[in-house]
Amino acid sequence: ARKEAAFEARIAAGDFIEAKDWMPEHYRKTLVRQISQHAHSEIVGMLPEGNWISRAPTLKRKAILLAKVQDEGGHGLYLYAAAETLGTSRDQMLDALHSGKAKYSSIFNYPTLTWADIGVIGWLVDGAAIMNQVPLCRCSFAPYARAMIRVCREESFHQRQGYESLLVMMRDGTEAQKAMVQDAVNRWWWPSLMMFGPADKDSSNSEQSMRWGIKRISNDDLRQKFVDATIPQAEVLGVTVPDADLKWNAETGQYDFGAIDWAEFWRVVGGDGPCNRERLATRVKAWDDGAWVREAALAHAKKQATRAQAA
Amino acid sequence: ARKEAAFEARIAAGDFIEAKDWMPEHYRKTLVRQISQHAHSEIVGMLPEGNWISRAPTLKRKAILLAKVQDEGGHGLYLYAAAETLGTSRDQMLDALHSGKAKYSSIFNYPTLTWADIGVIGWLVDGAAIMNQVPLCRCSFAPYARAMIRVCREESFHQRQGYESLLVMMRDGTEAQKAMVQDAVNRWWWPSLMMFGPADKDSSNSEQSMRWGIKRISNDDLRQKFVDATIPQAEVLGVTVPDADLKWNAETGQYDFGAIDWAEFWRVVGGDGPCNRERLATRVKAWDDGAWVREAALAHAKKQATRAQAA
Amino acid sequence: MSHVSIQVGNRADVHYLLRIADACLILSQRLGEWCGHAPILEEDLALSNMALDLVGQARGLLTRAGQLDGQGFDEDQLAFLRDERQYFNPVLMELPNSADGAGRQPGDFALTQLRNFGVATWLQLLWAALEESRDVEVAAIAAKAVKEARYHQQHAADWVVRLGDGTADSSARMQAALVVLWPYFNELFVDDEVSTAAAAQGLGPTWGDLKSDWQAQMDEVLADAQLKPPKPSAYVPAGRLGIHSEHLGHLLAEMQYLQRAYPGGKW
Amino acid sequence: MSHVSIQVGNRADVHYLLRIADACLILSQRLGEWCGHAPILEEDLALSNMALDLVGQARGLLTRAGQLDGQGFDEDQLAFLRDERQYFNPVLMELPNSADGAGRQPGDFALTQLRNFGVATWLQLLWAALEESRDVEVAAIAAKAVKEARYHQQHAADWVVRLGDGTADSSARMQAALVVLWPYFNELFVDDEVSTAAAAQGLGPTWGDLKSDWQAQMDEVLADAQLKPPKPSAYVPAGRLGIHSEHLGHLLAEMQYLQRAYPGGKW
Repeated sequence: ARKEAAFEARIAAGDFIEAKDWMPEHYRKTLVRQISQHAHSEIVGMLPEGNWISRAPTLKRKAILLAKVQDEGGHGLYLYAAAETLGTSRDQMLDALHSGKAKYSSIFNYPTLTWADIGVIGWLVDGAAIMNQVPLCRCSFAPYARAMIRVCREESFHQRQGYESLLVMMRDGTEAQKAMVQDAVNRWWWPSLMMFGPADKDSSNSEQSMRWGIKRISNDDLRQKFVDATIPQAEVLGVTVPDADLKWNAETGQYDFGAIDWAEFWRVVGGDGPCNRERLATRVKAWDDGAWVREAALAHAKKQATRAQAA
Repeated sequence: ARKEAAFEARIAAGDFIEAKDWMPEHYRKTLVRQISQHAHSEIVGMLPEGNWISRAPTLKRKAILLAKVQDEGGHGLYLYAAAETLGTSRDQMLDALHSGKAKYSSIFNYPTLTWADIGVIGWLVDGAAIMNQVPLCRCSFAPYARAMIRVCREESFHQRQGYESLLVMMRDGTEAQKAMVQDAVNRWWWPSLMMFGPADKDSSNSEQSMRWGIKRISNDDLRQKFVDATIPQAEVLGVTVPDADLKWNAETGQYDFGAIDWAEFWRVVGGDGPCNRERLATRVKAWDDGAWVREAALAHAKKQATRAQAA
Repeated sequence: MSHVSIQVGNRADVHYLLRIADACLILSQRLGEWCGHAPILEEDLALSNMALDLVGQARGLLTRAGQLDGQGFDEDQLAFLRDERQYFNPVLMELPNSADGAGRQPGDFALTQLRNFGVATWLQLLWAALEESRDVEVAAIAAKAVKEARYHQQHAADWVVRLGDGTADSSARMQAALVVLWPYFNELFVDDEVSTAAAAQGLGPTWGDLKSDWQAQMDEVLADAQLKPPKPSAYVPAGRLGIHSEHLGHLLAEMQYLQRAYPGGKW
Repeated sequence: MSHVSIQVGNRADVHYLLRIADACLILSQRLGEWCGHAPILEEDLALSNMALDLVGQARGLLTRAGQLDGQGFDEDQLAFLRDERQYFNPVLMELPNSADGAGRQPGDFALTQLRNFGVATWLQLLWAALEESRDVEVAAIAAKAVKEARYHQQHAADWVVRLGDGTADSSARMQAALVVLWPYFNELFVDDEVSTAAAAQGLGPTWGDLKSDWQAQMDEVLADAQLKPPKPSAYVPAGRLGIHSEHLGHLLAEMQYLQRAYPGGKW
């Protein structure tokens, strides 16, 4: 209890906690859950984008997409590493993903139906992710904060690339391309707003996380910031968002926006989204089909070690 | 020996042999080999054409191709049935195919690279097949002869359809389509000529088969007939065949044509053609992957029989 | 024929017919992938034959939809030159032949037969209702198609029972396929303004009209096959609104390739 | 950018460069299929990274080939608007990631790594030779690419040894992959007028020039991996003459789809 008090005092003072420091079990568990969920999101997120690698329309766009998906895998790698400092293993975390115990970001349960989806994911989905993640760069757990600094830098780059690719289509493209972009925005807008999680009044984990300095800004505040930042970008782009209730509120200096379909949110989070089954099945299949490779690598390493000893 | 003499006399008299009739073991074996090889060719032949079902350029052409491939499967079915009258089973024959003991027509070891290949296979490959098969309608073994009558009727239909599809492209198509047709003819011409088998002087099985009335016309004679029938069709079509030595011989009333690359023929027959490994692997995989289906069908039939007995 | 993408208009009757036509067209495309890869030769024939029947049905309805749309589109323009979001088949039809989405060939025979059974049961009821259509062209197409669909249904039902009540392995495969396909069947019976308008004008039934008969026939065969219907899923795909799975795009890339790559071609 | 198919001329230097560019492009396309499906996350990264390097190499060479061809074709026109018979990669590159041709994903990791090793060994020797090219643009591309190819070679070699000398199962898979790929390696070293002309003008080595070094490096790693080279095959694929396997057409249908379906698009 003395340790706990000292810990709370450090948090209150704005200190950063390192992996070797003492921490309450619930703080540790909360972080493992959050960091591994974030890591899982990165690797599941490779699937909807990977779906378009074979069909990227130019070699430049193919290269950008390959680099981006690779970055996401990289984020997964160092997020798993950050979680491992808390005493779990990557295999344990993957096990939790594959058995359905661990979650990943629900946004990846929507399909990428056209090439414009790739640009819109960069713009809106990465944009929302950054909005969520920038505060995490000041998270009280230092390894996570350090990982997030790097992640955010790369995500910003992806977000700009996504936006730029849409800009090319909207400015210089054909009518068919413009329609494709608008359609993608229509499909991704609401799911992007849902990425900030339930409304504050319905958010169960938030309060403790705020107190511990894991979370710094509330879901609804982040969502509002996102809308305010994004609508002007939509105007530059020349697309609309599918919300009849959206309008500038001169009084608050913010955009008012329509009601989110929370039934859809909970349905998709709960497993009944368009791609839930397939995303998980794909990851499980990749893992299961790769078992022989991992076994062989282990067997070879043992042989090598034995030989080295014998020599 | 008396039976053998009687059999030879019947053959000499032009009689047809039925499955229940006595026949020499070698006659039986020769027929099983030839009929099963023919059946195997039909089912392996479904693969190069099946390769284009998903990409047929119009719904009419897709329907024609589906119907054609289905006919080929049907030919396979009744050829296997004809061979079964000689005391072998379909499973035994498939076993021989899958283990590499039995052959199939070497023409199917070439790939279908463009849509025009589908038309050219109809025109040249089916054309050559008919030329080979029409004499078999008078084969001394009656079940085979009867099967061949039906096969030839359908093959003629396919041959006309293939030729017609080429005619549409050559008459009404774009330059790119015409080039595609000519390219396909260039690739399939020589392999089609090879379908008649080795030159008579190198053909080991022919003599006995001729005597027994299984084979009625020699390889070289059939090949010449094919060239003579096909060149005028090529002229109507507006394509050339890739043979600098081809010319009309007014003396013989036939076309002289260039030397066949027998080294290629033997290489492909021997297993080193472009698709040999894949064709066989595909058939074996289909068979192996389908084992559980066949087992389940058997298990269900047994259950049904038991239930019927109990009732 | 031009190669530029086309867009159909908003007429309810056109959309109603395209939803059926595309269902036939896209399932036909999937079934064609089996050709040469089936577990027994008889099934190479049966699956190709069903693909062929479905293409024929699609051709009739596409032609009719093109006439009603009034922009002069023929069956091939409608089949090959729409963009993905303009295909209106239920998502069920475009799912790959194997549940995990991997592997074009040979695919999962259990899933293939179960889908065929579900679709043929639906089509058989639909065609029977469409025989009464006020649109005589549609009624004529339906009169021919209903016989085909009955045969498809019987053939697939035999396999569903054979595999469901076969070995332990085949039964597990069928049950797994049932779990995968179950939510996608939902879409067959969801009504909206398109189907209610079609019913109102006597073009054909609402989708919901077919549900109880479908369910009854399904239940009977599943019972014979000793298969357990999974729990209902809250997911309702929206392929009929042009919102598909990630699989359709790959299927269309192949299907449309020649039309796209050889503009102005005559075939 | 227009969407109509293009044809390159007959210059030997253009064909020589396209044979290399297409090798990089098509293998890159195959490696991209692994993304999200690899046995370990590190390989999702490594295979995507190799795909990315190969795309970069292809872009440089396509651009240069377009300049020499003189018809004004840029990298994208060359990558996306040729017909199948105008792609000049060795057939090796277009083979699916799994030996039996079935299953886009995840594919056979043994075959993938063995092919990567064979190709990277070849490219590493080729780029080293091309650093001496009289064509300064090609030499500059080669100077960057040779480092990438060395890394690819090392990475793939590690896997070939690890899997070849791993478990009985992994060793059998590697040996099976070796049997499948063996005849396709033949094509890498077959000379004709294109490569001899390129050598004569100082553009680059003949293909045959690279054979003995390739064989030596291959033999060494196969020995470390305890794998037995199969008997030589008499089959020599002719992808460099534009005669491909049945796999390339399907790959191109996907790869070219957007360019074909959105004529005049800006991306």
